[in-house]
Amino acid sequence: MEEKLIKDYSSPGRKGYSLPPLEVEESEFNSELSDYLREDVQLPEVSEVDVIRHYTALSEMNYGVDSGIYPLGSCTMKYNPKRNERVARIAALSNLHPYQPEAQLQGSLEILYQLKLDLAEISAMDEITLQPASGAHGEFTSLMIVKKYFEDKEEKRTKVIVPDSAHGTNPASATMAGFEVMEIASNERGMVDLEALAEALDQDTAALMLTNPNTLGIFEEDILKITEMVHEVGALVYYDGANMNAIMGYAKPGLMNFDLMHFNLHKTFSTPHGGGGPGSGPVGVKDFLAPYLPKPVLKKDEKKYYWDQKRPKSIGKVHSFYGNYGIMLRAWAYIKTVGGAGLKKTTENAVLNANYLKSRLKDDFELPYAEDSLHEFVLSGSRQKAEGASTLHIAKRLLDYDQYAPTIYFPLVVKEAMMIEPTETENIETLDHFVETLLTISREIKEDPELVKNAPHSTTVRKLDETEAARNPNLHW
Amino acid sequence: MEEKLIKDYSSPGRKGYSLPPLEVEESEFNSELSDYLREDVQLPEVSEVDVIRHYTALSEMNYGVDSGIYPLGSCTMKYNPKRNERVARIAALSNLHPYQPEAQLQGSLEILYQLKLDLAEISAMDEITLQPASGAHGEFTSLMIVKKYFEDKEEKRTKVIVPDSAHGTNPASATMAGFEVMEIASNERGMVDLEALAEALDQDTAALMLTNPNTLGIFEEDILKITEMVHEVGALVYYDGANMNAIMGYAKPGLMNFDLMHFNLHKTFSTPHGGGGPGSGPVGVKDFLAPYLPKPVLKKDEKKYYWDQKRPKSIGKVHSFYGNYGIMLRAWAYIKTVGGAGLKKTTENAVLNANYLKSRLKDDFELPYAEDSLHEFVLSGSRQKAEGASTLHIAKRLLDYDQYAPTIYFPLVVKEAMMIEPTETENIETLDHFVETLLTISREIKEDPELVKNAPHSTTVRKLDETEAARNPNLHW
Amino acid sequence: MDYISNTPAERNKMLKEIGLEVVEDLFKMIPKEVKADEQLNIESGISELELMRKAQLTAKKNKSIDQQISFLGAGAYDHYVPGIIDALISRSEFYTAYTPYQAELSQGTLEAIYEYQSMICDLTGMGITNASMLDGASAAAEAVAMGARISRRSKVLLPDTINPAYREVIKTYGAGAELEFINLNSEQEIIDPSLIEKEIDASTGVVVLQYPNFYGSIEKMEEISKIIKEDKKVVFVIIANPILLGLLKPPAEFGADIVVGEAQSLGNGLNYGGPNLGFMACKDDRKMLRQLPGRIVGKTKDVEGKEGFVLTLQTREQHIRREKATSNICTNEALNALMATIYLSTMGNTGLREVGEQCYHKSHYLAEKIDQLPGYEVANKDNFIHEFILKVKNKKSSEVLKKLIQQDILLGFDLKRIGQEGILVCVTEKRTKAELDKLIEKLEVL
Amino acid sequence: MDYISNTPAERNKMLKEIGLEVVEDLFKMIPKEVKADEQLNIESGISELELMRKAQLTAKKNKSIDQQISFLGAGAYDHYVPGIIDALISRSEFYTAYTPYQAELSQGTLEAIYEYQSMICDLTGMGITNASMLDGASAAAEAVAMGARISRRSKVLLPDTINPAYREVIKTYGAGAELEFINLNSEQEIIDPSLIEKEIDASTGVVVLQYPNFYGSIEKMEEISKIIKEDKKVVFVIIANPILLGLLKPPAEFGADIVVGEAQSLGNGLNYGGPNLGFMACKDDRKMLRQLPGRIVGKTKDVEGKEGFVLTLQTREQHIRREKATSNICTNEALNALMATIYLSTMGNTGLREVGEQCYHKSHYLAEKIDQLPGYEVANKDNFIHEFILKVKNKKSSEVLKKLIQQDILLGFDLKRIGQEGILVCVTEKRTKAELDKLIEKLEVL
Repeated sequence: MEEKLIKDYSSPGRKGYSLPPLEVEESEFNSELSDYLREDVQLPEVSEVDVIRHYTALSEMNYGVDSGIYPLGSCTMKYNPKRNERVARIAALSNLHPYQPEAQLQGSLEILYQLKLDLAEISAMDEITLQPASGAHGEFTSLMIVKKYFEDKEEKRTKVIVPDSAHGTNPASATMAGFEVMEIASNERGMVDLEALAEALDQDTAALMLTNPNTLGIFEEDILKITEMVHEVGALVYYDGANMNAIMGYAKPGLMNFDLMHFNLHKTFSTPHGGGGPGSGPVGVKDFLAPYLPKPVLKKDEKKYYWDQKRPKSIGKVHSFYGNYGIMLRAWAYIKTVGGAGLKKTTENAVLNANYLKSRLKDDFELPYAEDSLHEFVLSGSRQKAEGASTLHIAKRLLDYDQYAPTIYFPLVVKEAMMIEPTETENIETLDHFVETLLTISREIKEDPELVKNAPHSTTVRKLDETEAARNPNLHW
Repeated sequence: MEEKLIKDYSSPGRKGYSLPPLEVEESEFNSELSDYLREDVQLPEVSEVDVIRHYTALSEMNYGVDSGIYPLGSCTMKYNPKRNERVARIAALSNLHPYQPEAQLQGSLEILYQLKLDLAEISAMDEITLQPASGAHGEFTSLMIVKKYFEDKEEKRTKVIVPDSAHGTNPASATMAGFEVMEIASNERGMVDLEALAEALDQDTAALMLTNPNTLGIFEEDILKITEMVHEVGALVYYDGANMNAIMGYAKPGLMNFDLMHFNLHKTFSTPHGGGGPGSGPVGVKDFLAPYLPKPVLKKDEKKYYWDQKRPKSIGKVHSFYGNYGIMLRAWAYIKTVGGAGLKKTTENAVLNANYLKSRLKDDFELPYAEDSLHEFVLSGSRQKAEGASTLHIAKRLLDYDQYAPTIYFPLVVKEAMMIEPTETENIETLDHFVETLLTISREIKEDPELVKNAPHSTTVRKLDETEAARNPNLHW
Repeated sequence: MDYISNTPAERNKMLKEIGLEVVEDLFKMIPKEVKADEQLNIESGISELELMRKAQLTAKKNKSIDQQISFLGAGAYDHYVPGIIDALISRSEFYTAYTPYQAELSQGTLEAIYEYQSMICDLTGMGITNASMLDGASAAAEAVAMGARISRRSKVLLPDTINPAYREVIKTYGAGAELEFINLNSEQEIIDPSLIEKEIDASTGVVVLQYPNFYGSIEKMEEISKIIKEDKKVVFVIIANPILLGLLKPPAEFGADIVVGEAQSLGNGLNYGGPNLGFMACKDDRKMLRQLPGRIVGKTKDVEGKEGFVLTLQTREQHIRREKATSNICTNEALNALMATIYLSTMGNTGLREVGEQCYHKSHYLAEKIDQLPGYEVANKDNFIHEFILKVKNKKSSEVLKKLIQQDILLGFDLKRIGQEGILVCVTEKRTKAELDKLIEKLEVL
Repeated sequence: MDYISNTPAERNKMLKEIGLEVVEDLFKMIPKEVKADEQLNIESGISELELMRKAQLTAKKNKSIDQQISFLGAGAYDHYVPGIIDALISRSEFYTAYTPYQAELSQGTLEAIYEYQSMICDLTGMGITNASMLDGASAAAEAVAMGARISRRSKVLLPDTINPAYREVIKTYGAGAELEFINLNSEQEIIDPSLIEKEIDASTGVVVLQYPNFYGSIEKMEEISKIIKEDKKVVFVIIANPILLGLLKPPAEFGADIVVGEAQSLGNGLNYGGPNLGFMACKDDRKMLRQLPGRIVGKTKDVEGKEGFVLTLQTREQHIRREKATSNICTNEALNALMATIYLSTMGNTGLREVGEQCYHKSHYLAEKIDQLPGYEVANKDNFIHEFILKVKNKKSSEVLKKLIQQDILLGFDLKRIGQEGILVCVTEKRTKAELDKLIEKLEVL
């Protein structure tokens, strides 16, 4: 550890907090309640200075988007505008209790309603729920909607089809919703294999889960055929919105005949990832699925915005309140700032940056799928592995050059995969620098593979023993 | 350079700003004005992301109080509470124009008035001006008051006496105010030599400038005798408030018969130093000097707070407006939070920490003055210099251990001086760690002086060539 | 404004490298039929000045909690949030980072989560915690599903003293896992242990209790625990309010197998109910650990023997196990967990206890005074910690609520919303005596 | 609350190390007579919650600029401040640092100041700049003193078109340096060059002009410059508004020897007039450099040849030269300079120019419309950039100002404050057309 644990700063009696005086007389605990009082806790006792210095030091051991390129494929690590943070901290927008009367919340409800309308416009969906708190939460919500829809139609459908290139959350969400998962292989061009799909589809099929472009960054050119095939057996088609940054303003899931989808506000709409969350995963549906959305649903009449609680066909609630409102404020601020034309320009530049990187890297790293790709692409480190260092090693070596690594070993359909997504907020110098670093590493592997295999060398800790961590878990102090 | 200059990120046409639309029609520049239009400027053209990353990277090449101990003697680098920053950013306290009607500013004026009262109480002075924007500015203001006072009395007094241990700002301020400076030597105990003082004092003497405890951290035990001697020749005694953190709640300059003084809000009252400013240097005076204070002076009647502009004897203004108001807000928040008893406790702990450090270091480093000291103390690196590494080298070597260095080569009365002031916000572990590091360095000098002489080794840049910088100044890109 | 970094000249250079003429060529694989041929029907982008003005104007249509006196709780709590939390989480290395997949460049996030896990274990008395859940309700729902998986039984006892929103979410998730729920009806704000004894059987996999319960009361934890523990297969899930666990015995002492809850109260603001912070802890037991959803951070060593932190036990997770994962949870509430960690570090032992005590004493002061007023009665006056049920006699609760709103007081959560009588009133350490006395006075003259 | 880190037990341990019994023993050298025997008469400390509440309640007694429409300028300007500035200067490594005495641990501050110096040189056209001054007025005062030192002459020509607050501060400082000031009276808001020609003589050391001047007008810079330059010894000081230097010719083009001014307008908020940001630049001339007050950062190399930054030319400064220093300035406005640096980086060439243009066009739109109204006249309508003098006919200016305040409009700076007629009205890029039109409408019906 470069910085010791906060508990190691603890000194009995040291105090970092301040509370107002009690002012009222103390009430005794009656005998029954006093049985429930605990002896003590073992929290750190530290000063405010200790807390400030410790967490400042921890922050310095981290890498964020403000530190440099973050080319994690499928994560869309774009710049998080500071002004959105300011909007989310306006007291009269943030210091709100979820059970305040709606009349006191018309400003916030207006913002949420605008966000709904804009998401619907971007996706060509008809109705939106903002309740899911993450992308996977949105997936689960969507599949529960699918489930409820068929229950309502009194059809028993048990199967959900997922391509082998899908995010792991897709099959996991389907399982949580009580479906069986059937995986289908991609074809040699990295797309859905129509024959495999046809074979998989039957009367038991509830849905196909698909992202488009897929996790290889490749647009499913037969998308209309695919959605048609699924609909033909009476099943639904669900769109995983993780890759919306590839098509905003150019194409819409609704126009591709998807029936429902989720968004990731923390990817497409620039809200910060927070070291792993919070995110926000709104779900959009076509009209016929709207009755099944989680309750309540935000509505508007002539006079006011209100939460419609009377939703007899709803799947129920998926969150204590209305979802990750603070994140929605940021996404709203982003959409208002960038505007409709700006969103399209965003897409163009995200795709341009990715294609530029691909073009500059494809000679030195294997490109398993030659197909045109959009906002991200997948390389393979197979050639380098043969020379002595794997994709994992390359990733770790990148850290020595003060750059974050791409997503590695995903999608599973590519061996030694490196999935690269630069986003539109990186400039050409940063992209060139990333390319040059990867080319340097590729050269290093030829010349001195041990150097790369033993990376990282210059980080605060060197390569950590994950096997030991799992074998003898040490999960708290 | 670890991080290139912002101009080196520039790319023609890149844009990081946003402005609202013009909305109105453009007005032509008439022929005369159009002669004054410039061709172009050479500012960087960068994106918002570029700006964020560049200045984030620069910040990471800096060391602040939140990074660790900052034992700069005479600078009082204590923790800067975050809540004071929040207070200073409340829109209705900060977004105020200096020429708004006073009726719109009663809240702020109340705060300033409370601050005045508290400073008067702490110092036993009668009236306060908040206008000076730094300590040295407060010194200059004080000396102009002295000058004006004697002009008003039609006495011609040209001389200001300054001890040889004084801050350099003292003689410089006296010169700016048009006085001649006479320096007097300290005695062997590190205090004002009363005989030297007696010899210096005469009818030409306008003032003696003194800080107490002095820059050696030593309290002038003859302070009442000193002030009496000065007053006997009709001169005034000015108190340099840089060392207020040593006596708050224990002693008051007013009770020592000082006639006027300045405060450093950025030292004693925990406002941040900002990498060199802004500070705030209020001046307190005894009643008989109040007429000479800079105008306007903050007053209160039954109904309201107001700026008294009618000050016929005032020295005039020293600042465009009312001084560094934003810093005053922070100091006010600090005093309100800590309270009267807390300020005394602050002093106690500042002095305790300094004496603890002195006690632990005095065997290994020469202590030129054995006298009891308060919030700071001065060691000499002479012994170490004889062994091969000077105080400058020790200071640079400290940086390798991620700690800031003490003030060095000041006060001038001590050779190879190291002036150490830990402040009350450091805890014993941090003090012990600092001691151990200094002892380690002392050992290193014995064992491997070159290691110390070539320090720092682990900073982003190593020892920089100051001579070259001064010989061939490169002051802009 | 947009956030495109490259200039037109640079874009052309890049297009040239790719071998294309115009940027539209990048999208030529998209079939015409699905292409959006019109510009998005979203207004043009605005400048920062306009955005801030728009946001401020919109904010004026709200009335926030600090513009009135609020006694609202019912699952979202208005506790003191130390200002240093925002200062620290605003460090961009924290909030603009991703999930710490590359451990060596993410030690800050990882060490903080390890601290979070340690403090949650301390508070709950449990041996294992994950790195956070989406919110209290979904954590409870996942705990129930986990309990059913472990017990291999599908019947779940669900008392009505559990937060009604949580019960709804538990049922939504349960519909996925095809669980059967038995509702238990309370008497006098707590569950009669004999009811559990009556309902529990060989098909019962999970029993859930809330501590303190939705009404602020403490269930007969010991007694109920004894009943549950008679069948070792039954998984006992306790939903706890962590801010009170500085004062109250840890759920582990009542034999909890899984402890979950909402940790928004720990240094997180209200934010209209989100982002919140679900937490989830379980017994230190390999079988349970294998079933625990979500990320976990572990301490390990690097190649030179230096200690460090990694995401561990990832074989439970969806990106490896896919459809066999313990949960689909991926993005969690890491930044909120960091806020809770800083909160607990700042408050420490004495601070957290004092918060609990202040809540207790202030709420009891208020309840006693109101109970003495004619026309009002505190239903659970002998048993509550910081939230109580106020019953209004001879008047409609809704009328009382409405009149007080006009006087800038939010009296509490109207239990009408869940089909019951009364108002759930919450008092935190933030309420001053003057505010409590003002409410008492207003109620008296109403 | 206090900020004492050590516990009583630790304090005892430390006292023991020192060899003392009680903490009071540390102060025993203080003579009884000067000891404060009573506790400070300052209220007890309060908690953060109470502090924030107190601050918020006190703030409510104010009415800030954003709660109304403001046309106040006169030396303090309400320009757009990009939000990223506060995000960046809130990095504690910047704002909690000291003056960068240990260069190797302070490269962030030093490099930023070097950038600041570069951009100020660019804007002013001058060759040398220091690291900042306390504010515009004191910078002007120090420039005058510096000019007198260089010319070795004590007479200073001081037009009345200079900001009156600056003139006061210049005179205060001048009293210290024992300078003689000749006031020059303007006609039609600018100084007649012949007046300078008349007053300048062999004892004149300094001539000061403001650009644009206090009334927003541009002096006859070329003509005056020619007159001044006839005597090479005279030092020409120009006070400039740097935010307009994206649009206007640099003062260097008019032969300025020293350029000073207030850079609050560059990304610094209003803050009731402070902290402000004085800047000071001079010609690239060794003699001038030796006389320049304040800190200067220079680029150099480390022992390995790597470039880096240091405070340089410190032999001018008080901590080395003491009474012979060029100034006593020590603490300056470093953080404000950082804000200006970030501002200029963000705005860039086109942004800064657009700000100037928007100010020009919006203020001229307003001035033209008002000038057309009966009862009002714009005095300097042919010559102003973003500030103009509005004269009110048949009414008292103060009445107009007062009535508009009641309608949430601050029309401007009442020139009565300096004994003149009229109102100084300032329009920045922040004012919207709707706001301008509202003012026009109100003035019309007044």
